[in-house]
Amino acid sequence: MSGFDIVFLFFAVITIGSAALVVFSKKITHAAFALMFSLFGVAGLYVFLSADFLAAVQIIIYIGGILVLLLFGVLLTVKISSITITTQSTQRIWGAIAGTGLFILVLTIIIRADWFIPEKDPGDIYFTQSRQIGERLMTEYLLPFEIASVLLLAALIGAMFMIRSEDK
Amino acid sequence: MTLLYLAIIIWLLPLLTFIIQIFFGNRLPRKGDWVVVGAMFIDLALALVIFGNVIYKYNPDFRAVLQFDWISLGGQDFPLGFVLDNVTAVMLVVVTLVSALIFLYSIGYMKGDPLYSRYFAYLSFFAFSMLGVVLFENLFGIYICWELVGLSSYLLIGFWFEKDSASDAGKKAFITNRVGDFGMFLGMLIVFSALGTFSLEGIKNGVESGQLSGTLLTAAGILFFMGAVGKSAQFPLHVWLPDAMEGPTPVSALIHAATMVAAGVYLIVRIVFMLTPVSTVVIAYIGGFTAFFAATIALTQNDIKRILAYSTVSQLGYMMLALGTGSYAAGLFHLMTHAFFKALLFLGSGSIIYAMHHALHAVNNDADPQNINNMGGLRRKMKVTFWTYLVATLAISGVPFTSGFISKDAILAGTLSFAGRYPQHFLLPFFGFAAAGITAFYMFRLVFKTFFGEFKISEAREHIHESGKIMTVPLVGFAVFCFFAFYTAGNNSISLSSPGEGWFYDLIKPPEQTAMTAAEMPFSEEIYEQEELPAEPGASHSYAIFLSLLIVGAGIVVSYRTYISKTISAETWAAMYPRLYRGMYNKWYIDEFYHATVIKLIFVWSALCRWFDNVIIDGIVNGSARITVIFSWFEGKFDNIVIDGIVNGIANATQILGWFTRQFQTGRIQNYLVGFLIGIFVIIIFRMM
Amino acid sequence: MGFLTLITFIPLVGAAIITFLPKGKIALIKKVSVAATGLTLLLTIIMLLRFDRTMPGINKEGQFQFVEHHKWIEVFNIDYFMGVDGLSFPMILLTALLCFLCVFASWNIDRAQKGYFALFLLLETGMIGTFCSLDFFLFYIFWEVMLLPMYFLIGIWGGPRREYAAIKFFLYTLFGSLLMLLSMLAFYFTNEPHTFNMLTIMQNSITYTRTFQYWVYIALFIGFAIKVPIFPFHTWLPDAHVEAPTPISVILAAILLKMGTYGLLRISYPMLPDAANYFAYGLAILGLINILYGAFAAMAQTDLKKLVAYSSISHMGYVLLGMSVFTSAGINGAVLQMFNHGTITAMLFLIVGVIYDRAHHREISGFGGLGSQMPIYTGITSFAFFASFGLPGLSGFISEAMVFIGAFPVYKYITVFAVSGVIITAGYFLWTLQRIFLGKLQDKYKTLPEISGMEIFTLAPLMIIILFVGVYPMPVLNLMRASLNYLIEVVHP
Amino acid sequence: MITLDSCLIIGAALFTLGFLAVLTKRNAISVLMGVELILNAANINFVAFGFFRSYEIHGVLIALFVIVIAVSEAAVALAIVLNIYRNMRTVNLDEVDSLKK
Repeated sequence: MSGFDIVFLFFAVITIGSAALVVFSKKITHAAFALMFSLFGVAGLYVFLSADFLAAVQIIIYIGGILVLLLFGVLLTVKISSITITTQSTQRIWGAIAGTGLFILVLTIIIRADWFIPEKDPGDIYFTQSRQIGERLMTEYLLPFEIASVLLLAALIGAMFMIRSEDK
Repeated sequence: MTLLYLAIIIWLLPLLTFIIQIFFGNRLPRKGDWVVVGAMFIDLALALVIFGNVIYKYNPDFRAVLQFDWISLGGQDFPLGFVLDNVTAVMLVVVTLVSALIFLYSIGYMKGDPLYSRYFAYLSFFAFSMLGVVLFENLFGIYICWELVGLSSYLLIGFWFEKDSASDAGKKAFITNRVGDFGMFLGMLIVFSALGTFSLEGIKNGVESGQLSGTLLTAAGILFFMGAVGKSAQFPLHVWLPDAMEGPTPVSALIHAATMVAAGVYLIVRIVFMLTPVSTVVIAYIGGFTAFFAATIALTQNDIKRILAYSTVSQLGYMMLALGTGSYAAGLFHLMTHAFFKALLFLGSGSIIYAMHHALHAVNNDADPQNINNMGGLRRKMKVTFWTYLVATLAISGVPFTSGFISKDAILAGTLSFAGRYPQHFLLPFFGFAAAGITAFYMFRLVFKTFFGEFKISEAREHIHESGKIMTVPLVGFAVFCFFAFYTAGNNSISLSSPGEGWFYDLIKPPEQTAMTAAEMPFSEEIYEQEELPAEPGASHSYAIFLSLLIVGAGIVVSYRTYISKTISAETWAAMYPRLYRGMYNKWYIDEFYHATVIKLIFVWSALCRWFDNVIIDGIVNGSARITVIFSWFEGKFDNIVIDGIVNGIANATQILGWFTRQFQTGRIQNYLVGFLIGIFVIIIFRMM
Repeated sequence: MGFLTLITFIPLVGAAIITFLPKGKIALIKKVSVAATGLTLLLTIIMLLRFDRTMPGINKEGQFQFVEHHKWIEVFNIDYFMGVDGLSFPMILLTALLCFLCVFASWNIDRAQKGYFALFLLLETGMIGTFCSLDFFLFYIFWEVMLLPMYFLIGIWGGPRREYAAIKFFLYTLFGSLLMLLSMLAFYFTNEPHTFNMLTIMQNSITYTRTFQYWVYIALFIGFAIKVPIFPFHTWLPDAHVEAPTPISVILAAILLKMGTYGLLRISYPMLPDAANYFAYGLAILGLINILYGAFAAMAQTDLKKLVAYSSISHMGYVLLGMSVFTSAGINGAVLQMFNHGTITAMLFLIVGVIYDRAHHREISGFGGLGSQMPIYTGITSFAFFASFGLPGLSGFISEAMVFIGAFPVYKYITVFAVSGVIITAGYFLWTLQRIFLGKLQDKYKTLPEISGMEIFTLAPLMIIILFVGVYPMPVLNLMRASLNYLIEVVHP
Repeated sequence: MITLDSCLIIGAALFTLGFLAVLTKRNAISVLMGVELILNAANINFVAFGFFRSYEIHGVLIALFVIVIAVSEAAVALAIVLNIYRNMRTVNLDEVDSLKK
């Protein structure tokens, strides 16, 4: 087990452990912070998969954006009276069964499948990703890129429209 | 060929004036009458140019034809064509001359009419279509103009459309003509289906080569004659013509006396080569009978225009008789002379009616201005009218030195020689001579009652005046043409009695009567001899002159003794044969007969059709709908008791099941998701096993 | 995009635009309608200029013009297949022209204009599409598209008995459509590989058995006979005509009736030649019945519009008679009669609309003497009546004469009787003319206004066409004769 | 250690946990967190496949777009949650069961 592996394992543990905390913690604020760690762990994993740009994006957008958004959501929707902001669970038994079943199922598929992995020449892919991503976005992925921008705009306007105060 | 183009210009000029008149007539000065009349005089001049050329050429075989494509279907073609030969040239002059003078007369007669400009538009249209009938070389073209002539006749008869009698008469004229045209069209269909052409030249070739012969050819000939019967008001389709007198008098003169009604005769002249012996005999009998029959009716009528109308029918019968007995040229000749003197008679009557109308109007007397019993002694007041009228009467009666004498004489001679060869047809000359006598009688009756004696409505006497110059000039013009010399002038001589040597007979030769020679005469085989058939008045001529003079003279004398010297009383005669008199007076009840049979039948039948539609067919449709409704009512009952029982049972079961399953519907998506996952597992497990 | 797609769908676009316009902007709605129909007419005229008069079409794709052939629903072998030949093009021309004029005739529609014009344009799409389609499935779709707006246009904007008339119309034609659908499927499954392509079906016509041909012919025939309408399937027509608003009567009589005979010529004849020959005599007899029955029934009518409706039945009889004989003159005359009847009967219905707008009734006996009050209107009406009873020099005569000329050598006695129908026709038209326009004017009509400029505008083009075709019919015959002569070759070699 | 399988297993675990959160949480915002987890699991898979299976960076790019979608989804979903809260004074999903009626 090399140092790389240890770090990798570390990130994996952080990711999954925090995710488990998200699911099982009673308090929603705890869950939110656990989610932060989990996402951070995913960012770490991205680095290992040589997706450095993506890792940066993950941290900036997920942790800086989405998580903050979620926290705002939490704060805006809790009743002022209830100081302990809890998040209870329902249908635990069925959920547990279904969850376990799902996990087993996916695991079986992963292990049983014979993933074809071509011979790899890890030459140039490590250091020129940002540039490549930029080029690809402006050429090959231009259409999805534009669509994504329209989608963002629509989501922005839609969200603002929905939460506007009805009184005015 | 240049002449033919000239003729086409003659044809199109009235169309142009018609268009001008219908669209701009009311805006032109004098409502545009000068346009129409002027154009007609130009037409006359052009026609005279053509006629002069024809006379100059003096060639019986002169013939110019212009063919052009009209409809072409790739397989079947329908070209049209114009023809200019001697017959056409003569007809052109007749039509344009009569038209021009009558148009001129109309300016006076129609003065002040609210629809003055439209009247002239219609007149132009009539001239256009009539000239078309004359000029077309093609049966299809002739048919087109033939119907258009009928249309203009319809429009002009019904010109004073606010009078019910006028609009009735117009309708009657058109529909009666349509009946005739129906026959003519069928004749065209027969000809076309056998020969594939409508061109007269082509048909002639076809008949000569025997492609169309026998019964079919006879049928075609008779059917064409049916068209002529309609247009020329022959028995039994003569009923429209007397009614047509509801139109303005110049119209009666132009259309219903001189030109249009003669179109039937002209048509027979054109297709004479396709007449078989049977069809000629049919033509002769119908013509002869009509001549006689109409004359008897004219005897007792009192309306001045109706007398003339029946006399027209009778004279047209003469022409048909001539054509039927083989006197081809004589028939056409009589057409021409008749056109002039009959137009003159009508215009004279118009002048009388005009004067009467104004006189009666002045004294507020509502007596009928057309009834001859209200007239009398007009010769002193209306000198020009009287003298011209008298000339025309002499002509129509067939007094020597008039045009009518030579033409009628030629016809009578023809019938005599025909009967001489086929004694079984003795009735034909009988009809002819009898009609001649009666004609002389009733025409002089008319003259005596109108112009002699005393005026019957004394208070209006002072108001009777001769008509204006614009009306009397045409009268004089026509009167001139009642003298024989115009017609008998030959190459270098003028014959007193016989037209035989005149230019007319030189130029207008009967065609070799191909159908007659090609076919067998079925009912007189032993007498029939081929070379004799082109029957022209020959040896029987002088005999005919003598006989006709005798009969005509008798007619005039009897008339004189009845109405002037009063030695014979018409009333006594009428009382002696009341049935005969009533029959004549009521036109032999032909109209009533038609009303009771044909027209009634059509109305009943159409009402029946309507009833059938509304009751039977709609009944079936609506009935089937009703049956469906009733059926569905029963079905509804059945439903309520039986089906509903089952259905309700099922519904109850469903309800219970629904209550059970509703327990699973929590409204929570999360529950659903779990269910969904479990479902997936179950499926996968099943698949794996 | 080809011409045919454009002319078919421009009205639909117009209809879509109208549905998005606010209800109150009536002037704008009318403008859009005029623009849509006018553009269609313009394109049709451009097509007319580019139309090759020598290409026969009928059953060869290469001989069609303005062809658009794309795969549409590949699973069922359905194509988007459009093209015109000499048979369909005159009808398209007629449709485009009449729709354009009828928009103006609809100017006085006084309620729910938005829906009216939208449905009207939808109707135009249906009609033009039907004439353009060469794929049976597409044909059927357009055929149905046509049916629905008609139902609403009669049922909502019609006269007092509109519901009855609309439902009668709908059920009759739906019944016809059903039979057509069955026949269509019969063709589809008989052909191997299964196809809706009309031309393929025609080219395979020799492989169909006689029994198959007869049965399918009868089914199709009933479907089309209802549209024509052929006795005894005709009673929807007087009701629908009388109740429909004027422009819709015009469209109904001038174009929808032609769908029936067009269908027979386009579908029944080339697809089922044996049956067409076998049933020709029956068709001629039905034509004769139509001519005489329609004429007699028209004579007995008291409602002017009903009279015109029955005269349509009578006139369509000439088309049937001409179609039943496979001669050049007969079939050319029949299609020319379709075209002429379209223009003439359109005129007649517009004319009836004019008087109905003024006097608010159509009882013939209620009028009299209008000739002195409305001289221009009288002149135009006389013109239309004369054209309708076949006065030479006007278009109706040419086509009737050609039909008779074509039919006589084949069916002598039938033709003789048919020609006598011309007398009856003249009789009832003249009688009507007399009862409405001649005689003394009644006092209550002394204030009736003369026909307006807009109304003359809708009538004048038709008058010009009628007169022109009556004097020189070759421009129209040129369009169709190559196709029709070839059709005879195909059906009756 | 860094193999495709291990990455996929991490993804699977993350996915299952996210799914569990969606299934069992009462609070709508917690459910949203679960959705985020699921999306991250998907992203890991994309990137892992992209890394191990090709020289190209399609995986990364698709992951980028997934992030974009996640952002918009989060924004819209939160707006909905706020709306629900405003109308029903609760964000507990088992109390929001108007689908039942």
